[in-house]
Amino acid sequence: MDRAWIDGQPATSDEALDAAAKLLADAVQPFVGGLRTDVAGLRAAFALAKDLGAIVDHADSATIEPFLSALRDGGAFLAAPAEMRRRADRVLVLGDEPATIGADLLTSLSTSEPDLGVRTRGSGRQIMVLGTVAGPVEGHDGVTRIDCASDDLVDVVGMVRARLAGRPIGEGPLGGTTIATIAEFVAAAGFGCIVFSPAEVGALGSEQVFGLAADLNAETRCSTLPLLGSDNAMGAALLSTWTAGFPLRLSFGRREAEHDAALYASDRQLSGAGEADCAVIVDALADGAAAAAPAVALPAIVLAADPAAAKAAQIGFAVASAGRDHDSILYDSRFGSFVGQTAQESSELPTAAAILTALAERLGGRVADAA
Amino acid sequence: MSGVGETMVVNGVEIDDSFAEAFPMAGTAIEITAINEKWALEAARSMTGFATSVIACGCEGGIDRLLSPDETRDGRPGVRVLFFSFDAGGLEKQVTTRLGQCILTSPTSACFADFDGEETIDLGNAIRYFADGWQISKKFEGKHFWRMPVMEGEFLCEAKTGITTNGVGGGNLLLMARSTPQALAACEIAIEAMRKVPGVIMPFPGGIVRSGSKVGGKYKGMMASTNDAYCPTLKAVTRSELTPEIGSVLEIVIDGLSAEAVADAMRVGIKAVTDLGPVEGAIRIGAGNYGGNLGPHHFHLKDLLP
Amino acid sequence: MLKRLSGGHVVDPATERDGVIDLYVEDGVIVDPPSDGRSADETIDCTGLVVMAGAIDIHSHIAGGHVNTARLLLPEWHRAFSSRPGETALSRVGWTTEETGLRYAQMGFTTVVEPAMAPSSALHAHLELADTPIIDKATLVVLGNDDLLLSMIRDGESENAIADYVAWTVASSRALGVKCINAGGSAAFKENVRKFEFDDVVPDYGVSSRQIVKTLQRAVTSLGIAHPLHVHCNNLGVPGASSDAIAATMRAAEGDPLHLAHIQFYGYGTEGKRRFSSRGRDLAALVNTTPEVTVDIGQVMFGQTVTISSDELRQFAGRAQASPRKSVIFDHEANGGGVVPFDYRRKSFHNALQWAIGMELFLLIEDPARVFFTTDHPNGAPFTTYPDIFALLMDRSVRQAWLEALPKAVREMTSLAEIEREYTLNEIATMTRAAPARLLGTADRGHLGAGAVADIAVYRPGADKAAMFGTAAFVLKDGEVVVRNGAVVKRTFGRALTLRPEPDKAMKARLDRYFDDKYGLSARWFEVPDGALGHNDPFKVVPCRA
Amino acid sequence: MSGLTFRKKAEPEERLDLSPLVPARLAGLAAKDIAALPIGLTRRGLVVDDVFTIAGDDPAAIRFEGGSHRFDRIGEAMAAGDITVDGDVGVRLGRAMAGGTITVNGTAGDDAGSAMAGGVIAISGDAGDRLGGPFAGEMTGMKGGTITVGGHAGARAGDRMRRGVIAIAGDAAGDLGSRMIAGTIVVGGTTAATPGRLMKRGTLFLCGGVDHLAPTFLDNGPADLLILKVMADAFAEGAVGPVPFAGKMMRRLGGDTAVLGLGEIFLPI
Repeated sequence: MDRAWIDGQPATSDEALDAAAKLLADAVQPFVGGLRTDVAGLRAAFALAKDLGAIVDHADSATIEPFLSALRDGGAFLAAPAEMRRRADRVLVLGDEPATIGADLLTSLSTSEPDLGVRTRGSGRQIMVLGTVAGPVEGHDGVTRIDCASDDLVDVVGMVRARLAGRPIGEGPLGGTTIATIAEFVAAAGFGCIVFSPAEVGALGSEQVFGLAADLNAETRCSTLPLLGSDNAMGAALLSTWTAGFPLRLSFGRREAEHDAALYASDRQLSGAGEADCAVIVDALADGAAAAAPAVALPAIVLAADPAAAKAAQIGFAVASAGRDHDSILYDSRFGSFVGQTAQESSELPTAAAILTALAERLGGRVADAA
Repeated sequence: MSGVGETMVVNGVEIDDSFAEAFPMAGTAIEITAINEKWALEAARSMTGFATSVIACGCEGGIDRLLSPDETRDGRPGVRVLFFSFDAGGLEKQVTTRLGQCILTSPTSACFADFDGEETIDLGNAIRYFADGWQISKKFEGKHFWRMPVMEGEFLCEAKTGITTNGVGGGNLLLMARSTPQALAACEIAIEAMRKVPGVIMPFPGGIVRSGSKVGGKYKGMMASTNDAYCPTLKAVTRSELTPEIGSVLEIVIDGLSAEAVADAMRVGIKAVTDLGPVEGAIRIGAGNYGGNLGPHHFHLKDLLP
Repeated sequence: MLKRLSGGHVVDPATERDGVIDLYVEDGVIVDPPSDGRSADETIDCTGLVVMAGAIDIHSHIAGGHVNTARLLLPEWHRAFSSRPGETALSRVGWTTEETGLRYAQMGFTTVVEPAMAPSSALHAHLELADTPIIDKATLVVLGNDDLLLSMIRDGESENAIADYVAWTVASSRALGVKCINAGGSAAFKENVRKFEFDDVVPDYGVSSRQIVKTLQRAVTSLGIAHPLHVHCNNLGVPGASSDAIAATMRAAEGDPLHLAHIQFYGYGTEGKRRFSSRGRDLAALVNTTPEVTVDIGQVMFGQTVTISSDELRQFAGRAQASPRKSVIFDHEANGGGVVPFDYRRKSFHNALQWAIGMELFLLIEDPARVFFTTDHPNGAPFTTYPDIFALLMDRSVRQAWLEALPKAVREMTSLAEIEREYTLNEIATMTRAAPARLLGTADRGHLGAGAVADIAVYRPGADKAAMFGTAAFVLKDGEVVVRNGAVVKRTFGRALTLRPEPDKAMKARLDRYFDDKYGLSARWFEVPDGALGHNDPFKVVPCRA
Repeated sequence: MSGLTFRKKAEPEERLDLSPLVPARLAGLAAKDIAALPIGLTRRGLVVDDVFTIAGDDPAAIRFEGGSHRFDRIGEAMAAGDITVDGDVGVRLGRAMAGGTITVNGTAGDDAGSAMAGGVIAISGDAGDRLGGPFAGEMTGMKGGTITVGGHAGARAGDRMRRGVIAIAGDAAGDLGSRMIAGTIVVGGTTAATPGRLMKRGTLFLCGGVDHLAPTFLDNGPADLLILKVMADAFAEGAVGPVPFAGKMMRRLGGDTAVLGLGEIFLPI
């Protein structure tokens, strides 16, 4: 079985590594992206990126950017899903995306009851969905749905906040009575929980939702469960933060990490509109391709669990799937942190971390120092 | 009172070789505008009412002049008013109290700073809380305004105004005549001329004070009392400054944003009185002082002759 | 390879040495001088220099979920975000794991304890620690607001069962000890309780803070865990109530070891017109007469910082003073927590008095073996302020200069000006080396006797103590020179010191069921797997007491 | 002395950090020292001389002859002096500037006037996103000064603005004046959806109308306010220039009541 390719032709790993090292050494502005791998792969990718002075981003970081942006701009009340399962007596689900990206969570919440707390235990759980679909909670006891388009969510949450504060509200997507019903629902919770997708409502919308939770905590308890489209991107952002001080979308061009959520975004760099002239792309997860893989307009070194993807690249390596083919550490939003995942299959393929480390060794430290 | 040396005579009016002794004051100017001149004047008169003497009123204030629409900040008719007090703190307290009671309340009014000074006192800053949280601060092009919603609409008020601590209070002329109508005629013609001088006010009613005072008195606690040396009815029984033919004395007190302005006003006043002559008006012009040891500004009449 | 550190003034209270002595290092440990006349392969001339064991910081929030959240929350403090000249409020702070390790090493610190690791973020904390170069590290795992412990106490379960649960938690999370943070307070806050005293009970459990602390203290003792239960008391920072809480907790030690963290935040009275006063003198006296307790200070220093705590209740209350005005409050299982930026201002009466109270405690607690050198990094101040604190403790004139810069009202509220004590080098070495090693039960460090790991800090003595302790002349880590003249010359990776109590099988099975049934989580997720950290041999196991 | 001029040699392949090229940092430097200043963002380590020909000698008046969308951070933290760019500029134009004047005869990238505290930025063409806004995590955007844009502005212009004036002659993209704390924004063209979201205070003049307003803005009806005239007159005489609301009565809306609700939006009647 072939494991490495140069221009679509099978090559030995050594040949491919040599070719990749040359490509990177000649590049002015490398990009290290994809990053769909485990913690070991991320560490190796960051080490390589530092050596190369590369721009770094994750393929799916667009799905977490609105969350990170709102968090760092205004702070937040954040909950762990497992605690909300035991604690929240009223859950407000905003929008349509939770029904898909949060289906497991919603199912878990709709099939359990709060069992902790005198304020919450024993009264069962009510779930109110503001959206066009209720998804997995459709028809469950205690579930109500108020029809609301995605585009109207931020306005509606704003109206609820105004209502709770006793400030006036104009004509909006939902009537005053409905707004009052929603406000009453969250205000009367023993422990309320707001479930939403930051990508669906945007950074400003996320700030609106965090603001609602903050308003409620003046008198009662409430927290939020932002659903992120990509656990893997979130894990990469966390690792990036402790490694470089910033969550992804950064450049090591001048050694010290520099962050710019627009300039260093994956799409921009890979499309050729950015400054990168060469890319290293890691796509080593078992769960298929990135959410929205952009066309790659750059010479690319691809480390992929899918051999076809590796073969299609200028230089490609077939690598093992993190979490499936080898023991891995991966971020898991159900837990709200990193978890160890044991291999389900054995694989002869090298890990992404191994290839990235071999590549860094071939380059022999910071490329700029050699120049 | 002293310093009367050789008298000078201009157009038959005797002018004492005396001087007006004046004091530094903190002073400021503000511009009050309104929908028309009538309401600008109403507001200005209200604000400058009961501001004759700093001793009892806390400040001395008056109208400097009317402003035409092309002179004002908002293109409406306006009035420039001046206020003077002992110090910046006293000035601010009086101006802001009057601003709150007389300008904020007056229909269609707006209030702007009209003096550039390094030191400032609050205008709108001090009264903005009347708007109960609805006040709006706007800063642009180096200016700072407060907008206060009121029943009529919105009161626009500049946040601060500059002040001078080189203002002068207590410039004065004593116009002595054979009779009260003559003294009053001299004063009125002088005031009319002096009002054209920018940067000064004559804070007493109509610009004129009949009860000129000396410092202190025989009763405890009196800071000022009647100037018996110039009271015609006491000519013989007190150490009078008056000659027998003088039957009535009136005084004009002048405050100005600078000593030059006060001097200009006095000069203009003297000219008006001498032009009027002794038959219709005053026969003698004097000035009040305290011997020259109390106030740093000495406006010698002989230097101000027409 | 045999290394000799020659001619240095060795200050090593653990071995009662204080004089010019040559030290020998081989295979990463300190050895006796060779008896066979063998000469050293390498000599490091320490003539005129002060030689101490590597320093140990027992309480510094350097890794884990909340620390990383602080980084996420405050990108504007990253150097790269500021305009030139590139100084931000926290640009001197070890903001990344890499900088943390390097900056500690530069000051001669070689072991640092992350004191607040939630069981659910143990793996995350260890991942960060594994990326923190040079220094060895350890963690304390947090219990005391978790449903299971509270339920076990409520249900009257046996001390053995509770000890088994604690042992499982310590073993899974690879901790070196157990910490208890506002025992019951976070759990109560989830019930919308906003004030929680030592004898208040958590709604729904009927268990008081006192019961939780005593239960955990007994479990820690019975498991032979060397480090006493590490307690963050109730009512942190609340004038009056804080000092009541710590006094009550200290009395509840009842003769058994107990460690009380960052006690500066509990030295607050309600006297004076601002209803804020120093109870430093009383608190120090209580520590002096309660020999079974140890404390660390949590000194406040002036400037921008960020508070990071698993005391969710108090962090929630602190949101009102957040500067900048943004904060993150977590409702996690068990403790949760909060990240609240804070700016301690020298001109603020409250902040300046906080500084003075910390100093009073440092100077009035008599035994340097029972008081530890901390800022509760970054809560009271970033650890990069340590050199200044050394100078303040060792030089009365430095204190005087600081005092004179404070508001007059503060100088009237503190007895600091009258305190003449100046810490000696020996006392510094006791407080930062010998005593912390004893407190943590890590016999292989904190001293320079044969057999100790060759973690050695060599300082250039001088009148300016801040300069002396700010940049070490040499630092050896496991026998390798890693710092020379204050600059890192070699990056090594230290290990995590852990306990490995053998968890009880029945408890393990019970926890598998518990987490699955109650939370829908796998108990396995709380474990830090051996291969997770990307280094060979990432742990060093410290034995429990027999 | 003649103004210091940086003449572009060729279009740069990488982004350039031109923040060293401000008056205060160039004062007293010899031409060869200026030529050696590092400005590249990649490991290549580009210096001024690689990109520009230098002429002139007065650093108080700097001119870039020829611009590029990769000329980043021009005028950063500038406190005094003049910078003129004949061409486009990249991101972060005049970030954190405190005084002086920057004139761009072209377009500007994202984050122009980010967190500026004073001075004037005049952009003849379009501006990118977050004009006069904050950087990630910063609590305030523009804190003073004036920005004028001859063309259109990108999303979230005036985000977290606290003081100063932004005048956009063309259209404004989404979420203009979001989270505004105070200050004034004037838009001559049309404004895309939901200006003023989460604004606490501040004033938006949307002279060309708006696509959609949040329901947490309430219409107070037409208002003939003195401030409109006073502002328009002051702008006309100052750096902003004539504004389209001069002499007009406008409709005044208040919001965002989701938060404090003390901001205001003026719309044409």
